[in-house]
Amino acid sequence: MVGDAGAMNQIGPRIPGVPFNVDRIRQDFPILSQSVRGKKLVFLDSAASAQKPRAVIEAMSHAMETQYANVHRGLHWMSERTTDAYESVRDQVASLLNAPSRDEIVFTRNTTEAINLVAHSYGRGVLQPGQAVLISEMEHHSNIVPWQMLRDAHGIRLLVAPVTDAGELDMAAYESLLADGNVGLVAITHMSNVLGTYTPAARVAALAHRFGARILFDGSQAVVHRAADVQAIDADFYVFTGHKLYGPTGIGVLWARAELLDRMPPFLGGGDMISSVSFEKSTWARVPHKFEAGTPAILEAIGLGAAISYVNEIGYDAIAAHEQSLTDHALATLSTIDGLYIIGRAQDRGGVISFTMDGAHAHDIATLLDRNGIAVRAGHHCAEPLMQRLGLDSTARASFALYTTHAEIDALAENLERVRSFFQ
Amino acid sequence: MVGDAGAMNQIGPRIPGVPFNVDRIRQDFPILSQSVRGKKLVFLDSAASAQKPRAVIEAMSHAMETQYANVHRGLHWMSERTTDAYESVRDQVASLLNAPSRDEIVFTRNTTEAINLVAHSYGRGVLQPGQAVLISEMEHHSNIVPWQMLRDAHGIRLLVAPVTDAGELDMAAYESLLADGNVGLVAITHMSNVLGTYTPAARVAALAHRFGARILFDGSQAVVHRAADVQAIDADFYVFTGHKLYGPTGIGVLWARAELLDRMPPFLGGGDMISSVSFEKSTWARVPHKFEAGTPAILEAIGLGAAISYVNEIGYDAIAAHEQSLTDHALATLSTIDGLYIIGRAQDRGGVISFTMDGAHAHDIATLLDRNGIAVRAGHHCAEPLMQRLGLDSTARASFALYTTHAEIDALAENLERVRSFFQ
Amino acid sequence: MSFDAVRDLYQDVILRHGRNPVHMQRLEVFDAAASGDNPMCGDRCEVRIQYAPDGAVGTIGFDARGCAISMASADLMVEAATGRPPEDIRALASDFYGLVRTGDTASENTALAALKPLSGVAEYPSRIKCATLPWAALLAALDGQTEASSE
Amino acid sequence: MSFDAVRDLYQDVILRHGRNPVHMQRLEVFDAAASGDNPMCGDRCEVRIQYAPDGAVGTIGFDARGCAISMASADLMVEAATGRPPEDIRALASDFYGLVRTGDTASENTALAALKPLSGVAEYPSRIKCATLPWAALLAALDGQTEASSE
Ligand SMILES: Cc1ncc(COP(=O)(O)O)c(C=O)c1O
Ligand SMILES: Cc1ncc(COP(=O)(O)O)c(C=O)c1O
Repeated sequence: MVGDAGAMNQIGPRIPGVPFNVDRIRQDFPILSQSVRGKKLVFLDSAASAQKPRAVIEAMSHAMETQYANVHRGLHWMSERTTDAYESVRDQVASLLNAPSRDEIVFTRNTTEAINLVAHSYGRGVLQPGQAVLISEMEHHSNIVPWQMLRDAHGIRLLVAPVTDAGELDMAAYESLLADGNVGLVAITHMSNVLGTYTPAARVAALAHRFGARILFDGSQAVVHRAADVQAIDADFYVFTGHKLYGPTGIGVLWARAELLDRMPPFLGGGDMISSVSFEKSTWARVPHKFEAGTPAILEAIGLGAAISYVNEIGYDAIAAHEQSLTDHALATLSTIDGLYIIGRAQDRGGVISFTMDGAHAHDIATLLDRNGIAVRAGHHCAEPLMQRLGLDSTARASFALYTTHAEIDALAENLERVRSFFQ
Repeated sequence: MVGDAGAMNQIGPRIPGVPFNVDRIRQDFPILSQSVRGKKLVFLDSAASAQKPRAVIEAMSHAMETQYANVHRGLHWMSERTTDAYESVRDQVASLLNAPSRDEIVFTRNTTEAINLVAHSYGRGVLQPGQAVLISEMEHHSNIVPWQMLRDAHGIRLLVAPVTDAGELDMAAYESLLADGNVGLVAITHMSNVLGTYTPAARVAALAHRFGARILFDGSQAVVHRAADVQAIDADFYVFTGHKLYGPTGIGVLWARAELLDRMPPFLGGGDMISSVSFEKSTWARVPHKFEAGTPAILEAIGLGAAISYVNEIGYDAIAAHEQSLTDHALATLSTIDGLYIIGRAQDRGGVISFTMDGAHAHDIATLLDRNGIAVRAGHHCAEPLMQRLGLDSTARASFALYTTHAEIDALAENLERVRSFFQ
Repeated sequence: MSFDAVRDLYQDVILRHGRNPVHMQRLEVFDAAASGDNPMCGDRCEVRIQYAPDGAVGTIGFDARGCAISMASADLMVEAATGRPPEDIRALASDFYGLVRTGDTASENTALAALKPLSGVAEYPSRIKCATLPWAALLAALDGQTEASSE
Repeated sequence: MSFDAVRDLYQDVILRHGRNPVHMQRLEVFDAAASGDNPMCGDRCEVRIQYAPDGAVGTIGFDARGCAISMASADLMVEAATGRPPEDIRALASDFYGLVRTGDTASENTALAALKPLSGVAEYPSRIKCATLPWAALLAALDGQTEASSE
């Protein structure tokens, strides 16, 4: 079922088996030919949000132009077809994550809402006061704040596994926190949005399970760069956000084991998530609908479906190989720049590179680069506690996508040299 | 500030002052020229979700093709421009609702999430156990279930104001519930999605305030057909959903008085809604950002902005006049059909008409009409308690939009005659 | 404009059974009963059964509100299922589900013939539940449950 | 490729003050102090002041971490504000906010001249807060608050 909808709407589909050609791929992304401040756009901020291929843009336009109505509740043709389109993306996502069942896929607005859903529903509905939630030092705020709110509202303890100086999860410390901690749930990133570090997901999950804890992976970054397989890593919850995976904003995904979803009380109440309503008492629809209150992000799901098709057509193997090569090149090139420090040197890392520079604040670096059309991010990257751990206020961050080129990395390096002399 | 973004992107903008011309307007909606089951589409299900004008489709495509990045956190050009585009829609919405301040506009996924936000945050954070929330018998499930969940979690009482046989709010009963009830919050629809009834919002709000209650209006339907003015009706909360107002899915609005938003604790935690984060304690951003956790529905806000511009260009006066004429015509025409019963006969009503027919179940009506390209809805319309009140299991419902024509209503009537003979 | 095209769905036999369901009756004495709900539209169907001494389903009655499709389906179901042992009914139900989902059947079950008029529902995906609602209630009753789980 | 184009923002005076802020010092004795945060980026600025006997702001010191713009702005602020009565400083701040938001000013306040090098920030909306951060802290201190509210 995967691929059909997107393939249909896609302009200039790649021929399967044809080798990865980044120039061809860039033609699928209209925005990449834009200029910024008179310079050709070099977009190295994909970890914040990725650009969208024409297939995604077209899929959404096409739906609005030819086949749109509200879903689930309509008996007429437009509603039936739109329901089919929306629901078929559930199949695509299930297949993307290798989930055992499509009914385990819940659509949310983004990663943030997905984690909040788990924090509210599993957190208050299943976890008991006194139990702990264990996160790591390298989490995004989205995987910190919901647990703090749960701690303060529900009496959960919040434990934090440290990261090593190399920017990897400290496995020994992680294990001893699990051993001592009465941990009900581990919630941890699958790939850091600051350091590029991949967590060894299968080992981390096995340890959590050995100590009786469930485990949630924040796959916001990971799922963009490598295939994620929730069964292979033995996850209990897996979340990601559509806009980083070349899809539109407004759509995210929570996957959870069916038996967990079944035990979880609903989060938001309203239309579509009910089985019956009376003023005295309402009963809930079966999962996943129990967790999708109100009119869902129909067009955004359709856009996400097209994005998944697009990624599948290129293939994760090709994407990972291309991005690995970019990352190696970037690490090598940036290392030669005097006074530039790359933050984190994990063994297993992807194309997200944070750095600082002597005498130049991250903000100033970003502004100077922007002046030449190069978009990087600067700041704490929604990971303030990690910044504290690293003794930093902010970093500049360049991040890569399947459309990034080696030449763009060279342009970055060249301009960073100029930044250095500018501030010297 | 209103209107600019949408106007720029719009194909074939109407000349201001040119009289309302439904044929011209229909050309703005590509889907309206589609066929369904070999027949020309007659879309009379806009109350469930409206079709999208080209201006909306183009605004979203245009953003993805030329100007897109994540908002708020970026220092580079694409991020700054996208932030401007996103934030300027807040101004547009504030102006649409005549809100005193743009900072009172919170973006949500839809009406349902907006009401859940209030139920969680104002409900648990401000309302006290023992206080009551007062709703009406004609609410959508989205304005029932969140309050039931609050009742069950927080010890709030749920009171229900009856509707009269004509399908209007029973004002005397409403007043006496307020007088007796220790009501903290009234949550009531501004226009029924089943009966088409408008509630007399200013009177309803004045009564609530007289008895010390705050009032939330569910404007999902109302804001589509008439200008809503939160200051004129003296509302405390007003919510609506983008996809019914000719905008995309995935975006909704909560407006609330600044002093209420300030008192409300945050609902979802994560990126963008914080001021600072440490593992011990986080502090919240100022409103409205406090309530917008994670990457927002950027593209959808941009689409909503284009929809609001579109509506403003046509003008609520013209829209209301056109729809009033459609509604009068429909009521007159449908009344002549033997054995057809129009449900509700409120004095003040809009273009949403529910009906039943002797010998023909609503489902069968909808399927037969669909066979001839006419889309109507059948069922309980997410208002089961209202159905119980009316002694009905379901109704068929035809609903009108600014693109609906008198000829479409004639086609509906003609086909309903056929349905009648078919089942006789 | 006419409705000839929907004759595939609303065949005469369906219109007849839909209008006047012969077996719509509440059994006052019964061995098992279960209800099914179609939450989307408010359709409801309660099925009551009496077992014969040999364990077959001797009598079936139903009480329902709903559309022509669900009423006709309930009525035809009673005709097709009465007198059969539970395992036959389960097999028949499974064939019937296949029929209404695909519009066709490879089954050689002769009891299915009487249900074939409902095959047109496959063209109208949102109506399939209308046709299967009474069957869901019957199967639940056979399983000793009182509520059919809404699939 | 060069950065000549950013000279509008990073004028020499800014680079100089950004690199070596002359007035970055923590006053050990002070009458009022307030901090400002730029949560987006982790910039922070604390301003301490001593009042002169006539009620004017006699001495200002700041302790900050941040980008060249915010450091330079803090340093230039101290030069522009020292010795002035609070109401003058408030007026100057208001003129300065206008300057960095619009890139220009109609004000005839002569004290503003020294701050003009920061006007280029108007071209970079996300950097305006960097320039206003120290002023927000100073105004908070004048108001007897300890934290500048992040606008
Ligand atoms: C009156 C009313 N309230 C609430 C809603 C819920 O809107 P949404 O599903 O977009 O949250 C609707 C429409 O479905 C409605 O008509
Ligand atoms: C690791 C990680 N987690 C969570 C998020 C939050 O995603 P969103 O803002 O789409 O909810 C992000 C990105 O912002 C991220 O990189």
